[in-house]
Amino acid sequence: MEELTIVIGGEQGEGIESVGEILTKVLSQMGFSLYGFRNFSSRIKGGHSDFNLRISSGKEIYVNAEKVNILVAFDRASIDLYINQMDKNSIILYDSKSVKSDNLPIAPKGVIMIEAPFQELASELGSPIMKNMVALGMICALNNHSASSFHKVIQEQFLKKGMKISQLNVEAFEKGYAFIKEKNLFSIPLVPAINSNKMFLSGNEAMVIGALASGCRFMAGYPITPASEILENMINMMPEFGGVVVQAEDELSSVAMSIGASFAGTRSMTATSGPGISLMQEAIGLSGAIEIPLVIIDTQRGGPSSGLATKMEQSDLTAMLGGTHGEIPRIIISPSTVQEAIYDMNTAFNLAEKYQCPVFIAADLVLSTSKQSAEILDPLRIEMERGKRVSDEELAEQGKALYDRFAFTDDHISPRTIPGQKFGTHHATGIEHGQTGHPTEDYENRKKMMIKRMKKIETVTLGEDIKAEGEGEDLLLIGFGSTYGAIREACEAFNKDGIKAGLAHIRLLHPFPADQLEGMINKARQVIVIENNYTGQLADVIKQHIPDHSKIQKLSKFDGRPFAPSDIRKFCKELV
Amino acid sequence: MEELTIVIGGEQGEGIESVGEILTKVLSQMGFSLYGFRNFSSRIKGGHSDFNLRISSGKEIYVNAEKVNILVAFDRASIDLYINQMDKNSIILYDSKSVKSDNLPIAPKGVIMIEAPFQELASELGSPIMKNMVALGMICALNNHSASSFHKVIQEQFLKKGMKISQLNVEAFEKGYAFIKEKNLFSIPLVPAINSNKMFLSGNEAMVIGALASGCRFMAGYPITPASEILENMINMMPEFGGVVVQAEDELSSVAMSIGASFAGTRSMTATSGPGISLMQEAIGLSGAIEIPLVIIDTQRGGPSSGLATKMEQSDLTAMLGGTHGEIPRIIISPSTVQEAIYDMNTAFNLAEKYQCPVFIAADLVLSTSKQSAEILDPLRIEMERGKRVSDEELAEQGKALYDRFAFTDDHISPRTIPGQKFGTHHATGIEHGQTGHPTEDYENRKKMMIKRMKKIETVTLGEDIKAEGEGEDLLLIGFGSTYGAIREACEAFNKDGIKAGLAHIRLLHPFPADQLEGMINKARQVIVIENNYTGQLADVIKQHIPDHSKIQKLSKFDGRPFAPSDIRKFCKELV
Amino acid sequence: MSTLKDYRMDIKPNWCPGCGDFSVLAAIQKSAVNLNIEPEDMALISGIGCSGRISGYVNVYSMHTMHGRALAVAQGVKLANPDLHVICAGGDGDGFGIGLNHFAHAGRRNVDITYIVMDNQIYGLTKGQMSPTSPQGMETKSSPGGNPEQPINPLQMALASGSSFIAQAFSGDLKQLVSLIEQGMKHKGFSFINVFSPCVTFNKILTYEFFKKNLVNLDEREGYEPSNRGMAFNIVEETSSMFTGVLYKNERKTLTESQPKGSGTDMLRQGQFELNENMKDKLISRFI
Amino acid sequence: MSTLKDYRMDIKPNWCPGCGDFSVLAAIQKSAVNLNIEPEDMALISGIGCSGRISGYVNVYSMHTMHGRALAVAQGVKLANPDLHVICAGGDGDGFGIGLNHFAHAGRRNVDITYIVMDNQIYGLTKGQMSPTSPQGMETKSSPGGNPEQPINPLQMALASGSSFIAQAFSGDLKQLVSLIEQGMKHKGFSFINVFSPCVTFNKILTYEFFKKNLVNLDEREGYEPSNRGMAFNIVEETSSMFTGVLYKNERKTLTESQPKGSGTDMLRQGQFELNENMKDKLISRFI
Ligand SMILES: Cc1ncc(C[n+]2csc(CCOP(=O)(O)OP(=O)(O)O)c2C)c(N)n1
Ligand SMILES: Cc1ncc(C[n+]2csc(CCOP(=O)(O)OP(=O)(O)O)c2C)c(N)n1
Ligand code: SF4
Ligand code: SF4
Ligand SMILES: [Mg+2]
Ligand SMILES: [Mg+2]
Repeated sequence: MEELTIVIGGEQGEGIESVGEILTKVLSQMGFSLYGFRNFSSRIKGGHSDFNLRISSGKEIYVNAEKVNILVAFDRASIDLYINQMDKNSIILYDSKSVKSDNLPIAPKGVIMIEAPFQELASELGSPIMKNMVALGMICALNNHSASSFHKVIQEQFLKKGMKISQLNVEAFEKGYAFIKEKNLFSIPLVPAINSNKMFLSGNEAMVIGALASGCRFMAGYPITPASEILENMINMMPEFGGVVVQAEDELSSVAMSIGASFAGTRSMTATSGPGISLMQEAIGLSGAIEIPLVIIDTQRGGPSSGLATKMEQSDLTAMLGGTHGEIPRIIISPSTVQEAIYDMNTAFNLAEKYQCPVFIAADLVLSTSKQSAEILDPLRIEMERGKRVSDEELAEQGKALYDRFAFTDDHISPRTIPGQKFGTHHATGIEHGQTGHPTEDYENRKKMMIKRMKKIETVTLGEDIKAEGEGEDLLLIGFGSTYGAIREACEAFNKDGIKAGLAHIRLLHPFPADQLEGMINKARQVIVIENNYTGQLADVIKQHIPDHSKIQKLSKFDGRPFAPSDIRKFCKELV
Repeated sequence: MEELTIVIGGEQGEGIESVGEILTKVLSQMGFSLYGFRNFSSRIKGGHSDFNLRISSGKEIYVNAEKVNILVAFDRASIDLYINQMDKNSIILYDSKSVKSDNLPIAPKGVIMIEAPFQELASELGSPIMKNMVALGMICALNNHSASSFHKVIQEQFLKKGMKISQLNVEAFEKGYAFIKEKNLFSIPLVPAINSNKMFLSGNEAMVIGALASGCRFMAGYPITPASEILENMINMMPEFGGVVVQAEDELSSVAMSIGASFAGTRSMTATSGPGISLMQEAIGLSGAIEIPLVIIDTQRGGPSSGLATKMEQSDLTAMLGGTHGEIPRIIISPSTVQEAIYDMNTAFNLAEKYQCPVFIAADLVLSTSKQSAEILDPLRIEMERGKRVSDEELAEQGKALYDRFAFTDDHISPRTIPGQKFGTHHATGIEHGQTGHPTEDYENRKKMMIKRMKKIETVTLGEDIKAEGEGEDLLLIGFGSTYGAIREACEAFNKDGIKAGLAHIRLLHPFPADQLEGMINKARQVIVIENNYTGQLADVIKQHIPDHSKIQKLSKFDGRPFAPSDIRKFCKELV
Repeated sequence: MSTLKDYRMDIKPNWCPGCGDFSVLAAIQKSAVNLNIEPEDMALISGIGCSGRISGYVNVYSMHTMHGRALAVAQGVKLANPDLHVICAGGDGDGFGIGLNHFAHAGRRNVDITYIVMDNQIYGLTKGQMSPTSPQGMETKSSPGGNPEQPINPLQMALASGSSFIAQAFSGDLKQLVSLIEQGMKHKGFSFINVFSPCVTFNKILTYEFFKKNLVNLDEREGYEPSNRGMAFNIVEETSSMFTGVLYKNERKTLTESQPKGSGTDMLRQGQFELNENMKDKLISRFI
Repeated sequence: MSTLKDYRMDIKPNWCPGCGDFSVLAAIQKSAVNLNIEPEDMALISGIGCSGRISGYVNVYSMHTMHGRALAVAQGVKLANPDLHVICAGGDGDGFGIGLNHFAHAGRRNVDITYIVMDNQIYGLTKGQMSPTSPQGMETKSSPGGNPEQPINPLQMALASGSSFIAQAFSGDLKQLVSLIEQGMKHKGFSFINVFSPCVTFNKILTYEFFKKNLVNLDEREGYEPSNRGMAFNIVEETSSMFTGVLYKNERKTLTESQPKGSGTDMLRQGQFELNENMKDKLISRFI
């Protein structure tokens, strides 16, 4: 097969994570493209959890498949949850100990359901918790992978627990492997991968390496699902890069600290989710008013209020666009894949310093927490543009007491000085101010300063502000963020059916690339804006910018689950 | 004359306030319609300040005039600021002591400039600070008012300082009066008023009496210009109404306290301006999510950040509309006159309890701080609709352990119980919840709850959601808030010129009365949205709702000053 | 007469087995019964965290609010209806991290509510980051090299900011916990009870065993006078906060009692909202 | 060698004549000169209020931030560039009302900055409402019947939350004010100086005269040892906070010093941002 999907499910704490880690590491090294998503129940401990891994030999994938080929069930919930998603010619392996075989649902046609002695075989080695490695062995055998490539990785994984345990785990793996090979009942071999070695990481991890690679040397954050991982990874990795990370007392503080660090000349950021964005609104306004770079990651989750903290939503767009009082320049970038997330961080830091304003990374829960394959970080793609600065020499030449930090210029951007630079001292205030930064209520100055701040960002571009694919004469599908994977696959399916579908995925949400999109919309017969929220926030933004928008339809999903390609196909079919 | 404008200017602390109070009290009692605006410099003490009072015998007025008929100048700045606004046949009286008469600007044609012995005459009575009463006497004489109607009010005003001082002030007034009568050089008599006794008060004061009249018995607030007056007036007046007002430690607390009080069953509110709205965003989301009534006044001022705290702007619309993370129901009402502000508070409390959601009063600095004539409070116009409640008897009958506080109903509104009611206990959480209020992640429930919350407000109406005047075939002028006065007068001027102009002033900003407005826009040849902000926030909202909005143009003013009718006329003339 | 049954409900807490918060839940229910409060006369307001979930497990009027803002909400509830018995509850992050400001101001205002913090020295709900009470050097998910910060001392903070009743309890001693909550609720004014409530999942340092070994009981200490602020401050130093019992207690006017004449009185209780002519005159007199 | 002239600028403060904040402005400038700091090496971060305007009147790198958040901004500045001398300044409302949480956490974190509060016991900029340090009973624009709340005690709060240098000064005594600011700036760690800085326009109770009459000078008090937390707490009680001088002082590791190895060191200082192969390997090793 060219691709397949494996799900491993059980109670939290049954070692599902390790199976996932080893499996994905080996497959990554083999060059497969992967997409993995971990489903949690909201309980801290206990409760069902599963890892859904899609594996592709060639094609890049950005969404889970809707059909499952191999289900490993350590608990009954796994079967109930996935039985209706089993592909024809698929297999369910359920644990003979922990899943009672009477009273099981009847397997759909073509689905083989096998009682598997995960725990039994592990117990034979003295430790039932090694059932996860038994399961890994079975998976490996079912896919016809060579067992040897797994040995090394298993050993590495358990080395910290000692040689003996490490070896036992390899044995457990072998037992599972042999079980399938002996039975010889079934196999789902994968076509060898055509790509070379890749990274496999979550969006959150991608943003961390993107930030550190781009010279981010300060972060202040406050834990919040699903952004905590960013803070934790930064704390873990920052010491090697010489910077500082602070867990602040709240988001009011974390964003303010980040602004302070940025004022001091460091590349700095903060990361949060829904409630944190609400609390940061005042400081976001300050950053805009005093023209200090600031990078803010919002890993959007289910709202409003505490909402659905562990579920998917894209409902903070209006908050990012206009949540602070008054009006400021700001930039909003939306990565749609893990790969993009890395380099978007680089763009974000460059734009923040170039345009001296807050830059949002509008991530979402699925992008942040799903793991995807990505090209290995390429230092050549990391650029450092630190914006308009003034050298110490130039300053010495000017030798003025008060530096014109907010000077009016042709491109509306004023050169910055950094604390420590002689003759660069200046005042920065959120009150309306003149060119030296000192407060003034002069009407003409106010007008000019507002225009300066608001106009400067009009030239912002990511290069590719809209990711366009397909023709889109019949149907144009518009979205942003992690829905890209589902939209792309829906699009491909339409094209197969002879419908000229295309997609326009918005990468730069603000300033909005209206002209470009208008052309695409005008060409299309039907236009659907697809979003994980209730009101259709992106659609409303588009409507502001497109003078005749009667054609635009909204497809909203707000039950906490991401879009599947079939959601989109179903909606469009009902239209046509 | 049918109307005229008087400006009294000087250093802060020169008694301008008392002149204004006495003058407006007497004129109000005479039935004149008034509009007064106090201009401050941003200094705490000292600096120029003036009171600009427009007086009309018949027509209601909602904006300052652009021409001045009588200028009383205690300082030189008053002359410099107003000389170019003097009407033909107008008079400037400047103090012979404090304004040097050499080096004065040359009066425009038709403007009489007189050195007036304000201070001198007052000094004759032993106290130069009474110069303000001398000036009042002169104004009174110039207008041919009978002096006697002023005596009583002056006496009342100064009674707290003792009989003697009170009498001296009357004498000072008489001296001023006599000075003009003796000179007999000029008079600007006003046509007697046709209306009966009115109130004269600021928008802030109007909102306070509206709130108290509507049964608001709790407020928590935090001082901020220009909303502090609301808090202060509530603190002053609340004891007589038995409620409680708290000055909280910050806006995070003030809004949260208000939510708590509302949960306890009291009508409660908070009031703030720009930065406070930013800080309240998280709690606003909670109020929406747990369906607790909440009234929030935003007296918009110049943004962003600390911005122009004492200047006019209408730039918090996007923050009110979408500033909290996630999506909630909310209602936004925009009073455009002081009179409306009173009853809009009543509507706000009724809608908040009926729809169980946050209701914003989108006021602005000019509405909040200008003083206007208004009909005397009419108790018959105050309604009390406390929304869906359950009686103790009904509860006893149901006798359930867990009350279905968030029950699904036909109109999406669930009956509320109040702490203290037996069998009404329930849980309210910002996490997504089921009908009893307890958290659940069930997908179907989530969908239904979102729909319930978001759909319930679709039926909201103020009765008059858009205030429409004039025909508007040639030109439709759209605005919100205090710009009404300027737009109306521009409209009238257009009509006089034979242009069929009309206005559509949006009173209900959310949910947006799109259908009604679309009809009006379709009928008009040109449409201009007039706002005190940079981006055209209302225009952008309209564009979302009107499928073909190519016709819409934006007229923005963001230098901190309110619109004058001539701003609008000038802009439109350039268009035509 | 209310019974424990009235306060219970059919919902299973989603806490980990062994979590200290179970005791606090039981203690609140028991105290309310002991004090003979009817469930409908009680409001339980909580913050966000594992601990914050507690308000969903007691059958009273309950509200699960925002991270750090529960005390502000609770003050609003009490001031608007002084007849209600108001308990506020939350975690150490909720109360001493993001919410510390409201803690200090509620204390000095002396609003008559009882504030119970389930102090597990960790962020439980977000899975194990350090909290403002995590000891210096403690390894957590967000301090893999050891917490670089000195912790906050909630008891001294409460003293400094003017709380009129301050106590500390331990989830492992239900009897004292119930007694302290009862005392707190009976106290007229702001009462604060810090409860060592172990997080068995993420805090492997400050465990039941640790507390059992280290806690001293102030209530049993001879000569300790919980009415002297200086003495209270010093005993916290001396015991390194490792004590249970009443640390400080001193009645003074509550905020409701010190309202201006007229405010917060019967008119508020009776919900007299309708506008009459007398009220109208009061409203307009200044403006005509 | 910097001189006073270097720190001054051509802008006239918009404070009322006689406002206590003028002294604080002069004292900051003087201290910086005395300590021989170059203007470009100093960052002055302020909050919002009359007092907050101070950052616009000193010719250094200055930032006038948000109401209540200046300390958070200042911590960010210092942590990002430990070579800068960072002063944070604001009012009593700014620091002890809306901003109290950051005050407590900056104190326990011991970030090496100097925090100066111009405590006039009133909200000056918003024209005279009560502040968290207004005495109980004081009549203000927002407490016409007298402040119903007990004020916060900033000194005890600072002690409780772990500030390592705590002092109090008076605008009417410039010499001591300068000396205390100097000591604060020299102190390694978080230093807090509360300055009684009368608001001549809105506070008619706590005036220059009042302070002159009531303040005692701790620096001159024999036997007072500013290194004992308990003693410090008690002296605040004893004097009803009416003292000037150093209340408490005790050096401990700053947050910069207790960072994990590698953090906040030369690499940060040298702004080594460019990505090299070594860094790249560190970044990707976990993901391949
Ligand atoms: C404004 C905001 N920031 C962050 C969060 C995420 N969050 C939820 S609970 C919590 C801390 C939990 O710790 P604690 O208060 O000690 O409670 P515990 O879970 O330990 O009982 C955090 C950071 C949030 N809900 N809201
Ligand atoms: C978030 C926010 N809320 C309210 C305000 C309004 N405000 C400005 S200064 C101030 C208080 C001033 O008092 P204080 O901090 O004591 O400073 P002072 O003016 O007395 O020096 C307030 C409430 C604001 N700017 N921002
Ligand atoms: S994570 Fe800790 S605090 Fe949360 S429920 Fe589990 S044991 Fe309790
Ligand atoms: S109002 Fe008070 S604090 Fe503000 S400048 Fe004037 S005297 Fe100073
Ligand atoms: Mg905790
Ligand atoms: Mg103050």
